[in-house]
Amino acid sequence: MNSHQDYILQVRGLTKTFAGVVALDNVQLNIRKGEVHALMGENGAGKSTLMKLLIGLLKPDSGEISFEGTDLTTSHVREVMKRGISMIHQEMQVVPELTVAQNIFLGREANGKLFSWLNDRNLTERAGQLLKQMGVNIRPDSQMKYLSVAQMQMVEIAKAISNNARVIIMDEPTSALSDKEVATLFGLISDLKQKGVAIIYISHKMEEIFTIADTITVLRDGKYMATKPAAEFDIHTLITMMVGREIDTLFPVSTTRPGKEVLSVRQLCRKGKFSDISFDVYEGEILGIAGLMGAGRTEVASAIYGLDPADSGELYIKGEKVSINAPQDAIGHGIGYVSEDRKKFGFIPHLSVRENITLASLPKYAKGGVVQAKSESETANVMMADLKIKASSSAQPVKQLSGGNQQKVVIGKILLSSPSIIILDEPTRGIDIGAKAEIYKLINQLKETGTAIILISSELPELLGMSDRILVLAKGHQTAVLSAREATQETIMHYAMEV
Amino acid sequence: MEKDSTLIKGGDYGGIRIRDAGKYVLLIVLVAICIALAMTTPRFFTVQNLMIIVTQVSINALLAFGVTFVIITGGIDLSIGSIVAVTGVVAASFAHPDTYPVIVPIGVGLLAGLLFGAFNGFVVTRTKVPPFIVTLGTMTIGRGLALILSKGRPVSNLSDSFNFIGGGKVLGVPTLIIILVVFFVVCTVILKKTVIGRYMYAVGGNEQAAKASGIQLSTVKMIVYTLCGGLAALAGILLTSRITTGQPNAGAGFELDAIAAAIIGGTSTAGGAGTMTGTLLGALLIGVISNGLDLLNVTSYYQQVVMGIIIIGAVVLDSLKHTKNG
Amino acid sequence: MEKDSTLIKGGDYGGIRIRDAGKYVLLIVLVAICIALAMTTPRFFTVQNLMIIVTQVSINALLAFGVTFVIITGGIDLSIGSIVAVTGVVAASFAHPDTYPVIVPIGVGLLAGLLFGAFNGFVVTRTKVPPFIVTLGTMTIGRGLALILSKGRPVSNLSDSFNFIGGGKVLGVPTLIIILVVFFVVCTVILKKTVIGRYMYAVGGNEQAAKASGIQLSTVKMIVYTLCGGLAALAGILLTSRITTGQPNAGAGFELDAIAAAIIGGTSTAGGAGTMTGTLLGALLIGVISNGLDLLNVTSYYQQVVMGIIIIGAVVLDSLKHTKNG
Amino acid sequence: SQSSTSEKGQNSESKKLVVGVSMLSMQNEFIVNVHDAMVKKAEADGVELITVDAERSALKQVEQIESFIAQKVDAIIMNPCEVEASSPAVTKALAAKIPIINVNSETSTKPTAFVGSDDVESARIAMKYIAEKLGGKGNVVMMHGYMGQAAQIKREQGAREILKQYPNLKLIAHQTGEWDRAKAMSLMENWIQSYGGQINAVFAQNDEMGLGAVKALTDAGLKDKVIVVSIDAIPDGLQAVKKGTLDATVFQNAEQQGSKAIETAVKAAKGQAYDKETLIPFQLVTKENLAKFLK
Ligand SMILES: Nc1ncnc2c1ncn2[C@@H]1O[C@H](COP(=O)(O)OP(=O)(O)OP(=O)(O)O)[C@@H](O)[C@H]1O
Ligand SMILES: Nc1ncnc2c1ncn2[C@@H]1O[C@H](COP(=O)(O)OP(=O)(O)OP(=O)(O)O)[C@@H](O)[C@H]1O
Ligand SMILES: [Mg+2]
Ligand SMILES: [Mg+2]
Repeated sequence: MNSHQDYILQVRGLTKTFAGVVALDNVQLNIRKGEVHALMGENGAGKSTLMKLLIGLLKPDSGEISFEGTDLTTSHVREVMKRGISMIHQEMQVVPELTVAQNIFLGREANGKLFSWLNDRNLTERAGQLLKQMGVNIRPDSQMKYLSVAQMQMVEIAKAISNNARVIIMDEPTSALSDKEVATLFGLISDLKQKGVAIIYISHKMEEIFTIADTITVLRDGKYMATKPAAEFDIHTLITMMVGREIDTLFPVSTTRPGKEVLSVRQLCRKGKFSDISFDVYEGEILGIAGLMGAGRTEVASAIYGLDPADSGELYIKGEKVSINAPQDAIGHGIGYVSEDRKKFGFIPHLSVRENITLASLPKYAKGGVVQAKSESETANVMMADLKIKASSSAQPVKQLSGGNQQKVVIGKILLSSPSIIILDEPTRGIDIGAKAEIYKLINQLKETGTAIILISSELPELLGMSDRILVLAKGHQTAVLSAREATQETIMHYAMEV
Repeated sequence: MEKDSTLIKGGDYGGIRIRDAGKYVLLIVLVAICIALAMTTPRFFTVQNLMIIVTQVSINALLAFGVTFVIITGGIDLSIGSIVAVTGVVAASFAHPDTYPVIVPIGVGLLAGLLFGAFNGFVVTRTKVPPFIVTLGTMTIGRGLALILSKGRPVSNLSDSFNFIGGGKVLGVPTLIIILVVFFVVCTVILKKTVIGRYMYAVGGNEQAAKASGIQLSTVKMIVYTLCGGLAALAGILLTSRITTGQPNAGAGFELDAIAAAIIGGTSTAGGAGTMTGTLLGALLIGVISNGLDLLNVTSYYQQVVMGIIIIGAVVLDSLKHTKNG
Repeated sequence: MEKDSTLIKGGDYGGIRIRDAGKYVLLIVLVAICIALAMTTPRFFTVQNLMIIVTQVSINALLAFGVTFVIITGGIDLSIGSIVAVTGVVAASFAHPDTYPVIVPIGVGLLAGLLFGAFNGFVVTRTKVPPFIVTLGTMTIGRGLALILSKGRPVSNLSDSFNFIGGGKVLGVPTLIIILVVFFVVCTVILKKTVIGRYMYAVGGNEQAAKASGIQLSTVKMIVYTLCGGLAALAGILLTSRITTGQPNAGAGFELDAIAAAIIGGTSTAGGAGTMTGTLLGALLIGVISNGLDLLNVTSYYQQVVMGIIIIGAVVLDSLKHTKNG
Repeated sequence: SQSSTSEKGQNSESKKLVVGVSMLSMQNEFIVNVHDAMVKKAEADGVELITVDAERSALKQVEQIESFIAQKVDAIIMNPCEVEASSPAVTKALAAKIPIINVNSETSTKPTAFVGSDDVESARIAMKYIAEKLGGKGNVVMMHGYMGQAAQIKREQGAREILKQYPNLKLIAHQTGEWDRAKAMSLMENWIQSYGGQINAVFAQNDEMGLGAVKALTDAGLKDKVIVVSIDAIPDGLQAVKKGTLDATVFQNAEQQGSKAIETAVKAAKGQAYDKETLIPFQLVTKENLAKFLK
């Protein structure tokens, strides 16, 4: 097809095992200059592992990596980055105590010479320019820990592109972004392409792939499947190759009609975050919440759940006024919450899949304070099977799972606590298309059993496909509540941009 | 569908858990050291000597059990040595012959320890002061209290029944060994089999996520520090009984030994991981080395050097296994 | 546009940095305690007494500076007390009158401390043994070494020029104060103004992120432990000079005081946060309380109780501020 | 500093003498006893005491003396932590023209006056007793205090002097028990394992350790066969001698050391004549002469 000289980065016969689990098995990858090369595969297919091998964070068992003719197989990250590869990590790699600018240039201050002076003013200035060029409105001097997940993601992007790399790996860069920022990123990507920079792009959002990818490589269960120009794929063939079976309908049809009012939110306020939020959710209903990054959706959700209680306003559950000051209050009132930040609020890394899944409902599987191992284990196994969680066993620590599978564990935990109200904040973040269909099916099942559901998502198709009504937030204010009929991408965007 | 189900290979009971695999290496190291000692000196491998080792280890092990709970939740307790002193002095004050029945000094001593621990827990949960500082503070306070209560003098002349608790034998087995075994089982059960035990791992593994799962952080921490105080009190009472006197300066430095036992045994200083078996092995390792060095009559200066090297070496060996796991 | 920017609080450009705000509260607490003492006893607020306090604080502060580096990277160093002893003994052995010029004991002592620290760093970076265990091990080893080198006896009869380093005065100001100020500035500059200082924060704040940014974790840690060893050596030499003898049992327990100073000063036990100013204030707080209690003639048993309460109290006050910031 | 002088002038109108006292460790019973005697004597003499605890740290002690000097006390009593390391304190006090009295143990720099006994002598007495009891022949083990501390060094020195005189008295093991009863008990248990019946006598450098050894030997049923001797004559030790479990201890007169120290300090402060050296002899305590030590 092409001569070897075209390839800027070549991977041959790469194999990597973790404690006996084969994550990658004899994988190849060839990247051309100036192309956007999508790497596709289910959760746990080995995409992130492959990328970590490329950047030098992991060492392969066998195989080789060559970049612009030099062998990088056993090189340290520092060397790899110096040579011109940079990476946006799936799990964000930020230092919370440092500022945005300090994070962006981390490892490259004064060329990384250990014993030279820092010039923070200069770093801040450069970071400010960079962010401005990118069209991102984040102060370079604010501490990283005060940023939202989406903002951190933008900083990570800034960090990767500021390296003047010739290959940029983007491992699910948009999982926390809403459409506006995705558009910004795509603009950046096309500029980079112009400059001959190659992008390795990983995402579970199919539309994105068909928008920007030039070439697609598919992995399945750690094995290389195929590499073809994007034009030769359509969504069905791609999914079939990834999953090994067909997925017909993504969004299931629901026939349930909303029942009685379950949760009422009245005039919920928190200074500087959101104000005057009022809405109701009914039994068997999915209320979508739409908004741009920083609109305050997550803040509203965590206020309802008591993670970060509101300053004022009222909550009613089944008509009764309740006060929720901590998550255990919310859980007591039958509310479940899947956070957008799974690493921070979602799971306990050292604990096993089983222990994480049962964590929020443990007393149910205990007698006199003693956990009944058998019933706990059985329940966890059923949930693992239902959600198709890929793990070596239910005893595998969650920290060893792929990102998407971690997300499934978090969802499984909340499902198991059988809440009557469930708040899902970006629930399919980083989840592959097959599993997404499963999760939508589960959400629908919950709905059918009368659970009231609040679905926060930055993916408009998901919101439109699932919701009965959609609440739109803009800069902390509620701008509309749209019925399924009224809601379209355009109307939602219209209200989301409203001031 | 059948492809999917192979991904889930059964439950985990019955098998060796990944998290626990570490302790087997430590066990091997411990056994290896024992064999080496048995080959060097015939006096090592006798029932009597092994019993003495376990007896000597028991007080450190009880303290280490308590501190294991605390470290698993991501905390630390430096005050346990002082709790030993306070509870020892308190118990001894009620243990003079012909005053109270032996249950009184035990009860009062335990109560003092539980209260002390609860106070640690209270300050840790009600304020944002790091546990290191809270318990360093109460360590100093506790030492002062022990000295004030005893006026700086040992409290001696204790009843025989009190002295039996930590110094007696039942069917030829020292009471200390029996108590150690009982509390090892109790602590293991709490940690591994109960809801609160699971919550300890959760809180130490990811405090935010534990909170979001509806776990009341302050309750878990209160329980953990109180438990640790209670075990330290038990250690204090047993020590007092064993040496037949309540010493205001007893237990100084015990916290470091106990924390060392827990960490050698695989308890993660960052919280979220650890087992009682590991901690027991850690305590036994320290005890065996110390006994062995005495038996071999190694000069005291060199004892310290050898002790330090062996402890680091044991943990190095133990950690090699983890390296393979990536 | 302008609306968004208001959402992100906590800018630090030119203003007070959130991370550093803590030390102001601590400063206020410290000043308040000083005023209270000055009002209670006329002997407190004299130039001479204040100079004595700073002199007394200096050795702990130097150790605390070193351990602040280590804790910021997420580590811990328990061996500093033993390094004080080893380097003190080593330096003293070369400091007898009419043998070597005074630079030799200083150089050899510092070298010993740097090597000791480098050894800590080596074990921490080459193995997966937690720093707590590594440095607990080397603490024991170091103590043994100090005893072996000195044969268990103080090394005395030191030259006047050597004794001047830590015991003399320059223009009426004790050398210890001058050295303290110099090293406070040096350590602050290293931490705040150099690349390696930035890397310390990064490694402690998020080791994975630091690694992913191409920072060589092992290099940073090696430097940090070596630096800590060097500062401990300096403290050891100054101590030896001040008490005019190299004591094999010097420095026992110093590690806890130094760590306490760092943590009171706002260094996070989890790593990633801390300042030298905070540490200095922490050390001064301990020093002022200790001096004040002596001046007020508080009985030694009660001193410990009061000391513990004030330290916890000071950090409680300090932490209230953080609560407000959410 | 001028203003502080005038303040002091006002203070001294009461004419009450102020004596600064720095004690080795207030966690040590014997030291507490010395201090109690000082307090009693000071009350009787109308002297104000400022007591501080050096917690076994020579550095801390030096600092405390500096502080006393800054406070311009009339006299200082120091119970030195170390022979050498506490010496700068003496130098500084003398330079500030404040009389400094060492109590209980010495420093290499000569103070204004010394009240106490020679630690080396106490160990000689103890070891001599063992030698005589064993007829100059047998196996001895020795328990040290904290290694490197003045008391440990001196007591070891005294013991070894006597051992040299008895070539058939063999020191088969020596190890630190860190002045602590529990540690000593464990150590003795381990020694019993390695030497079993070979040990004829134990010399512990303080009573706490001696009592720990006694407990271990009693538990092992060996007490009848092994002599245990220690130093300090603390109440527990005397009780043990009474019971016959501890064979002998060496009495150091805390009360006299304390009161004589105050007496000397007061005289020195007032510029009266005082004894440069007050040596208070040690006495061996055995069952025979026990009565006069029991209060
Ligand atoms: N440190 C580890 N120890 C054990 N297994 C691991 C470890 N890291 C990854 N794995 C396993 O390797 C496999 C591949 O994981 P990887 O993260 O590469 O998947 P992925 O394709 O990026 O998935 P996702 O789309 O969910 O991010 C998974 O089965 C995962 O459980
Ligand atoms: N601790 C904090 N300190 C300062 N600002 C914060 C803090 N937490 C969140 N914010 C800011 O509050 C705003 C609202 O955040 P929130 O996460 O609720 O937005 P959202 O609508 O859920 O959007 P997204 O999740 O897509 O970012 C964000 O701009 C965020 O930067
Ligand atoms: Mg991935
Ligand atoms: Mg959000």
